[in-house]
Amino acid sequence: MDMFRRSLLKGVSASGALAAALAAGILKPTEVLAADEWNRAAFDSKDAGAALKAIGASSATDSKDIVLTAPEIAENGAVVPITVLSNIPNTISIALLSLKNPLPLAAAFDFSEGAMPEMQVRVRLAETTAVRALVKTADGKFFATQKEVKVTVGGCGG
Amino acid sequence: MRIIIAFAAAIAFGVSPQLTFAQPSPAKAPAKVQKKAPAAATPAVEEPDEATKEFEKFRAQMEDSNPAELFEMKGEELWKQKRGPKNVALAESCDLGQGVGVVKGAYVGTPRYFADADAVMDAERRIVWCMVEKQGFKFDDIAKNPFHRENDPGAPDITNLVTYVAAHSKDMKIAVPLDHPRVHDAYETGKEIVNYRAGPYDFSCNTCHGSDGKRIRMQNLPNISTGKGAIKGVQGWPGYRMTGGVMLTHQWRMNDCFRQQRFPSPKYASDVVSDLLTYMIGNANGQIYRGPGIKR
Amino acid sequence: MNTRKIIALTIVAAGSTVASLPAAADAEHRAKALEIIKRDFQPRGQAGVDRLAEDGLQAICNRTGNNPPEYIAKRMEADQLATVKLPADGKLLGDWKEGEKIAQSGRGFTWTDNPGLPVGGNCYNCHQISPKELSFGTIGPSLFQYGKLRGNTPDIQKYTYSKIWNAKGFNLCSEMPRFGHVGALSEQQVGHLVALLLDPASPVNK
Amino acid sequence: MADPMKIRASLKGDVADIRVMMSHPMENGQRKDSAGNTIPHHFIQQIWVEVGGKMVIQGQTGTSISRNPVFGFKVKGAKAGDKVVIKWRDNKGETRSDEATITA
Repeated sequence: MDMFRRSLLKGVSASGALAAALAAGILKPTEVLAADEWNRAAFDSKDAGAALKAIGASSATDSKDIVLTAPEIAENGAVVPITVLSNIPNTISIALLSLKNPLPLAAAFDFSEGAMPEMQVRVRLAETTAVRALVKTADGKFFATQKEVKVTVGGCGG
Repeated sequence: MRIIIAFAAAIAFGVSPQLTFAQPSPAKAPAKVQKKAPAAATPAVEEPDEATKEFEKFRAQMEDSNPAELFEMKGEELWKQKRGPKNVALAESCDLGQGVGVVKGAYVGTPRYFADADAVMDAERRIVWCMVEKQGFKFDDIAKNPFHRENDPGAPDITNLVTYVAAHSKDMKIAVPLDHPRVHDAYETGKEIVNYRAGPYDFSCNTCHGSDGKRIRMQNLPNISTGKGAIKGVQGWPGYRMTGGVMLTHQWRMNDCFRQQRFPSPKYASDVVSDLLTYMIGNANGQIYRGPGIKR
Repeated sequence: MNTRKIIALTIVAAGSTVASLPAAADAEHRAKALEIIKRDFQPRGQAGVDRLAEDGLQAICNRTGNNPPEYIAKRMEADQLATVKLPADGKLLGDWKEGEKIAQSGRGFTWTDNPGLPVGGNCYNCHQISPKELSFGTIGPSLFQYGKLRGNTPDIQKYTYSKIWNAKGFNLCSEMPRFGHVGALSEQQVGHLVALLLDPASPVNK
Repeated sequence: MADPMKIRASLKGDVADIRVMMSHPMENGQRKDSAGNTIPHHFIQQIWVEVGGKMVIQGQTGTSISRNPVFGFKVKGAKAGDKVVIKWRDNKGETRSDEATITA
């Protein structure tokens, strides 16, 4: 995994690092969600299903071991604080989607080298929507949970 | 309607909105919610309900990492850099009332009287004065677009500077020197400005902010004539506004109140705003200022 | 035109009485405040500095802490009431659904409002009205069940219409704007609001 | 050049609590300017977090992330004095890298 250091420290092109990692057998292609190349197909998907498919997660098992903390009512849709914490062993990636946003996939993070499978983010929500947290484990399985967030002032328009 | 809600939010910040639309499940509904339900028009009640508590939990998280700090960082740089036609740093030339270059406690110590300017000035106005007098910037250039607008690439320098200075009064007591005759004078004048009804809707500041327990839409309106209300009008400014992601100062808040009052625009960094702020902040004297805030 | 004359008259009336009024306000600071207000504003958008000038009613309310002596209040209230313009067709009750839309809108008269667009009634900013709208203000009294409590009689219709047109006709220093009088709302729009409050079919009276 | 990030990293036990605030408009391509023209996309797409010389977190983000983004992470096994380096890259290819030291 320390192949990736170069992408940060030396500015080596990220895709190069990924290719090297893949070639060296350090990474399997399915191993992480947020590897180097920005996943245009996933982030440009207009519905959550397509976005999930684009990150290889067409199906996921519901899990109570994912702790998704989001306000029941967002003070302002422009800034909704969300925390996702996975208690599922060998979690390597977490993704977050807001199902009713024009482009549902908000973020995907990969964790390694001591990084705990937990992330705090702040997202925009266009309207009242379910937010869905997706977890990927090292053996390529997907788990998910979701929560409804009520939005009174939307955060996407002008 | 959306605009109004957003606005009201800004007016009434620091007071938790009453989320009556958040219907708690019957099993969980606290007794007092049920009790007051029929009298829906009763003014906002102070004790927090479940929704408000939930709100505050996330608010604490938001405040813990407030993007206002990004503006504060820029402000610090601007304060320390040699700038302007005179190539002078504010840190080596600007006295905000606590000594040249001293920012600690400056925000909670203003408005105050500045002999060199022969005027009572709030913190923002004083920094503008320093930029003009010490650094040689042109007042009109600063006053042209003094507030952060949504599509601007960043906040104006003055906003960053105010945020930096305000952050250095965090957790300090508000101490407007009202015993100074000129400050007292500004306070009394400010009180009259607050009372003044005019414009197409006959509004004064007091129409919304002159009595306790009032709400505009869902937003509680602080009564700025009381200590308890005035601090609510002071707290959280300058504030990072989630809507638009802009950093806005207390001067902006006053400016926008006049807009809603259907008045014309107060001139930037003028007496009418300083006096108004002297009245409101003076009424909050002795209370703790929590530093730059976050607004919805 | 008519309106203008009445304002002019009230100013004259006010002028003759101001001197004898109790000084509710600190005269010196009041004078200073007026001077500063005159100096420290600039026109922006549709909001000109002419808006800062008090009309007679505002002057009286400002000088008496919104509590003018009764003899002045009564006389000026009558003047204000006389400004109410009833619809030409005599129909005071419009469409409550239109009224609800007007009540919801808070647009109009600020320097960011387009002066060409219709002005809203701002009603929910201050009043509870339809039980379906939970985001309502409390600056004014609740109007929920307004018609149910009062009945939908011609007198109540006329009173309600007049109150919206010019609230100062009933309470000189009321916080409520004079929506018809200042040209914010038309006869027809006020009629829609009357319907929102009085029509038995309106959710207000359900 | 992009404005600096604000990074806070403090240790609780052997877990570093890392918070980062980024100065970025995160334009989602849906807003209009005052003239009515759509403001083009401008948003952070990738984020890298390195602690004590090891890449620990890599992220990808879309237009649903709020303006002036804030992220929080936890990293186990970190020590006081370890360096935290965070870098982002946006859709215009602009990048910014900042660092902080983990405090006890």
